[in-house]
Amino acid sequence: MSILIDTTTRVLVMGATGAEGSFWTGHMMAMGTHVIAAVTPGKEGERIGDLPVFHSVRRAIDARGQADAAMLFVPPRFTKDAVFECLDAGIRLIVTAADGIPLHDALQIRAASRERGCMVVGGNTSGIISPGKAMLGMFPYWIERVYKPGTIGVMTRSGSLTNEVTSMVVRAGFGVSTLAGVGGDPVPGMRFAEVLRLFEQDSETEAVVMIGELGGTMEEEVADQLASGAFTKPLVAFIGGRHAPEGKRMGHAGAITSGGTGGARYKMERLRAAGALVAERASQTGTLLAQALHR
Amino acid sequence: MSILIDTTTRVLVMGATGAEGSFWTGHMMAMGTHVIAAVTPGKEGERIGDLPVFHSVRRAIDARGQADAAMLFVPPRFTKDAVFECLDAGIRLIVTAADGIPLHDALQIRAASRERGCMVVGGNTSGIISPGKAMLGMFPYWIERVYKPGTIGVMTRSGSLTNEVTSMVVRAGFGVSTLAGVGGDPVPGMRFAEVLRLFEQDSETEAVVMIGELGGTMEEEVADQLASGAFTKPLVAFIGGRHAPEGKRMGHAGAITSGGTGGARYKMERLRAAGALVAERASQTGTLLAQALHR
Amino acid sequence: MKLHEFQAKALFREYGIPVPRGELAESAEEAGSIAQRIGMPVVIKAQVLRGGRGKAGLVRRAASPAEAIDAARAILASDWKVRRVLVEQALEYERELYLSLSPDPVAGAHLILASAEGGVEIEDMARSAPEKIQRVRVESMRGLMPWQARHIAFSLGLKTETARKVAHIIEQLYALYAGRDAELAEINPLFLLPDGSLVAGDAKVAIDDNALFRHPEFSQDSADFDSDIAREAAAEGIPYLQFDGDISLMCAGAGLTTAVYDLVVDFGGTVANYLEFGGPNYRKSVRAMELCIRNAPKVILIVTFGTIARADVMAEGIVEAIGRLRPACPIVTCIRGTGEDKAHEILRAAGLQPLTDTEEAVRIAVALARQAADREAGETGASHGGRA
Amino acid sequence: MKLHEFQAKALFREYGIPVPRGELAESAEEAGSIAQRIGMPVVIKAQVLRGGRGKAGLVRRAASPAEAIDAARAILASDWKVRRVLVEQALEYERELYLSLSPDPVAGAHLILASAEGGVEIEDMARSAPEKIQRVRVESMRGLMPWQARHIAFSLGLKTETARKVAHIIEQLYALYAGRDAELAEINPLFLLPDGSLVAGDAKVAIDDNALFRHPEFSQDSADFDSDIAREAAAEGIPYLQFDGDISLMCAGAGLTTAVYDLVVDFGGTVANYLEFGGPNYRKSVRAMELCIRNAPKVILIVTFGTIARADVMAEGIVEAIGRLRPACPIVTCIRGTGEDKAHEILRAAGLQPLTDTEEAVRIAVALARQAADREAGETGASHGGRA
Repeated sequence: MSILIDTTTRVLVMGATGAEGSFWTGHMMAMGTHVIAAVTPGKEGERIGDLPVFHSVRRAIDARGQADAAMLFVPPRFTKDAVFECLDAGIRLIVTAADGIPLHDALQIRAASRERGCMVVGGNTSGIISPGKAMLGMFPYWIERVYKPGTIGVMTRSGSLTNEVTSMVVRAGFGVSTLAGVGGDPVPGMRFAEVLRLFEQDSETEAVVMIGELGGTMEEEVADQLASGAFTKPLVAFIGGRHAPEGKRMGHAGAITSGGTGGARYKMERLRAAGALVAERASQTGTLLAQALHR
Repeated sequence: MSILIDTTTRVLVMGATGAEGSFWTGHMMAMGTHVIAAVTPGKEGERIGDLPVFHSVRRAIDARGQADAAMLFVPPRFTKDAVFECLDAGIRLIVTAADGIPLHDALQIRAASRERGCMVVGGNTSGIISPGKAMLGMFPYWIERVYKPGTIGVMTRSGSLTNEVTSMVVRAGFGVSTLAGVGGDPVPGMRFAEVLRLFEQDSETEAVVMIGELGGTMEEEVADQLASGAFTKPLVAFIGGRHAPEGKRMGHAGAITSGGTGGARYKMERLRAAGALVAERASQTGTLLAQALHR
Repeated sequence: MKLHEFQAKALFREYGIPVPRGELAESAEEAGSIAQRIGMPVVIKAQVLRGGRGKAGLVRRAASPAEAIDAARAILASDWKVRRVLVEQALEYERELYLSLSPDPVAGAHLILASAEGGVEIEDMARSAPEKIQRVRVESMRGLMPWQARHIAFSLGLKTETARKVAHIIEQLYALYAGRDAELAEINPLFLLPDGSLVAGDAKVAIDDNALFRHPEFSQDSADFDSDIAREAAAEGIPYLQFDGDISLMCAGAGLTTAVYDLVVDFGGTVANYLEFGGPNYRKSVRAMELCIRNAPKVILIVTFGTIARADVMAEGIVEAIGRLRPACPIVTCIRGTGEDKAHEILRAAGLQPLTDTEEAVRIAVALARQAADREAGETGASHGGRA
Repeated sequence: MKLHEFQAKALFREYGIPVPRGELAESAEEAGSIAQRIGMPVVIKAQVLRGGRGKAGLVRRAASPAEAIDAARAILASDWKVRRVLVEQALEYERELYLSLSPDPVAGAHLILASAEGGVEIEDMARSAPEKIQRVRVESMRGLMPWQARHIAFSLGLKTETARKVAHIIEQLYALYAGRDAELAEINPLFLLPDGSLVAGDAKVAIDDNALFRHPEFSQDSADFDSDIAREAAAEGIPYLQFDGDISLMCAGAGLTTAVYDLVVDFGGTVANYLEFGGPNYRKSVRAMELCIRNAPKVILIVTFGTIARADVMAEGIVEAIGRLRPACPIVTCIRGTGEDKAHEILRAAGLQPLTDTEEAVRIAVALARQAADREAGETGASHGGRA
């Protein structure tokens, strides 16, 4: 099976009664995702299509059985509470789309998920998708053009840029096993290194594309992983922000450097030294992938 | 070996530089306890006899090697912090003598020690002693009269009463393998049931004397343990407060009942029904023990 | 430290938990004028810490200021020694709910209990209809999460808007409980009014004595003690309980004192007071005996078995106390533990018999108390007939 | 949101962290009279958010009010656009320490860094002498424990009394950092004075923008923006960065915009501004283009590849913006994603060429900017000689 999700993953959606939440919940289901319940306090008894709504995660699980994963369309200031509601209910994979989670909340989310061995993907992410199987998040419905099923694992900090890069991957004749958006925040719940560990073990993934950018240390951690031999498949990396001026936040909250570390160039050097194929420009991704897989 | 401590247990003492702390630390060492360091912030470089003092637990361990246990002579309002300092340093057995730990602090201590699988004994306890081997706490130096080495495990919520009861045990010809004072607080860090589990596994313990009292549910938990067959050795119990009026706190913070549960009589009935030998009066303890062990 | 209802309700106000309009009165007249100001009908409630005031007729409804005065007068005149009454608007309600926060010692957590059927004792409901009680455990390191308050509120089967209000009250009650180191915070009943609003009908809050140093805003009120002696003992840090029997217990160690109490009752005696002068108080023999004597006991029974509390020091103190206080009643001593040989010498030198067996000491004390009672009965000419 | 030194020091005062006496001045004269009041010597410090003010000569010492006036005048006249200076007593110190709190994203914790050798950049010290830095990780759910503050303070090799004070300052700095949702709280240097007291020489505090809703006391000060346009963009919620090049980026998606920025520079162009109108702002084409035009760019480059941000909606907005704003410069569009076929129709109908390849779009934009520059150069008679 693919990493993180597949057709059997039992999914609960929080915030599915809002306009955006209900649109994407419908789309998730249309793509084959096995959504078992929606949770919105005060709306128990209502339905979204066939989907029953419950007051709380615990009530949803009591009625519908345990959920494997949760998709959160919940505003940033309520995200910490929603994540803990899911963690406390024993849900082991949580994806949160919220853009703007307070930093200290994000740190607590990260700490709690690590402590319990659970995975929280995001915030500020489009989510995760295993094309042809399941989706937790908001990926295009013109999906076949950029998210064709295949054997390339993709992990990314971006949204639009991922559409751009992945379309290159598809144009080069490849498809995607799973795409995991770890999000653009300075404190993502799940880090590249953790996704990569799953890709390493995934028999359906032949190679991985990482779409990184300046700021933080996630790409450096991946370089360490490669250097230590913990990841053995080909890795193609694209790192945005090569020319970003120091001290400026480039859009994503996490895309900022100071004091010389965390720069895109530094990351690229570390990755190259560790054996990754590093694209200077997004357009090179497909070529490098073909080269890596000897096609 | 005895439960919890023996001659090889490496012990660190916090608050050993105070008058009471230094007296009992000296006594602990005189009884064979392997004390490796004392911790008092601001006193690093000083010595208590041969014992070096350090600013913090971590600094003590860095200098002297890992400690197995810690004895805390620390005032109640600083006890939570001291316990966490020990837990964070990986110390797995902590005894705290403090009488008057705030309830909410005690709850956090209990939660943290459970989460980490560590044991915090107390507060409001004389501590633990394995006569002839080691002591963490404050037991009489005229010890041979009431704490002769032997094969009876003792667990208790009291201090003076324990001297009384244990002297009966010795008078009846028995001795003590380990005595564990869980303390008189409403939220002890370690509960009777947890001590009993250790006595069950201890080859040096033939039978157990429990000195309980009204209030709380610790004695009921022991009754459950007996009833379920989880404890298979003879258990003699004495429960104080048979005539205590409802709603009055009988000395110990934990010795209070309300609403009919937790009364001494109820506990005695539960224990008898589960197979314990229950003394009406402390003086019967020795006789019941002899009866249980067929001597 | 238990708070009075009016104190607990002041805290509720501080934390935004709605309470009925109400004021405290110390006289029947004051109660009348408060009733006038608040508007009819009102409830007059005795401010006492003992349970069972309802059954004792100490909570009364009044439909007019005159009725309020009568009700308050009756309550203030009861043998419960009521000093103050709370005069509160009487609310018409649709439903009574229950909410509480208390510790869970096994888990090291806090426990929220809630029920859509309040107004009864929660212990009774826990036995008779446990399924009507919702429970949520709050991790003590993490504190209450908003989802927990919502989950419990929405599981009570209330309307959405009511459930939201209950969730808010749970959050506020937790804030009070955690912020003030409470060992209990209970709203029973929590009234649901016809207009959909929620109001705390009663308020029970107890603050952890061991955490009072963090909350200088609370001070033990003199009305909260069983007696003046109890108040003085508390000021001295000496554990003390007032009873009305014959034998003053002056012992060291909570567990031992409790066991001695049991033996006194077993052997047919009665206790005048429970007093511990062990632990940090073992040098306070004089003060301890002074407090005991105030009860005019028939016997003072001293039992100790101390480790840190040295027997010789206590014995010296006892001898000094006898010299200074010259108690009218006999004194029975059973002092053991650290320094006991020296202690026994000291006692013997003062003409006391140093016993070493607790049961023997209690039997002697009970016998002496009985002799004294018989003597008194003889002196007053009354007969105790049946007593042996 | 970075705070100015004077704002951070006001917070320090609130949390009981000692700071030098000082006041804020908006003119040289005011600086002089503050210096008079405080007493000599003083330090005059530019209140700017950019780093490196020391090296730029924007921190000056003055031994008299007259010197203070001169120093303030020089600072206020610099090309750093300084609006305010902090006039502070200049302290004689024995030693400079370092303290900071910042997040540890991998552990989901907070990190305390401390050194007995402050006054230098911590990053430099981390490279050159990492053993001089003490680190303690603070669990984010539990918060700082007092023992952690003590351990780190006592591990700095200071005297006992000094270490106790450092421990206290660590606790207070953590209280500020946690209580105000800071992403950084730093004291560098922390002066140790000859009398043994500790005073924060500088103060760096940045508040998490995402948590400002919990802290209404902070408001973005107009002086904190690179430009008026940046301030207006922030008010609109549009991510914006001011540069001084030729090409206005009007893109959707942070990652994509950053990648386009890289390509512009790769291909020899320069950026006038970074602007994102994706995400929640994808209906704000008119406002976005208005902001771009204010930079008088030589080209507006629009690149999108949206999922939720619908291409057709953005295209419509762009056409409307062009109609209303009539930009003087050419516009390059590369709009893809949800609804792109319709978007391309809309653009074509408005006379725009819908590109679909990002690199091609950037190359065209760079070429157009160069043509415009060459044209301007020709018009003004200046020659760009070497440029191809």
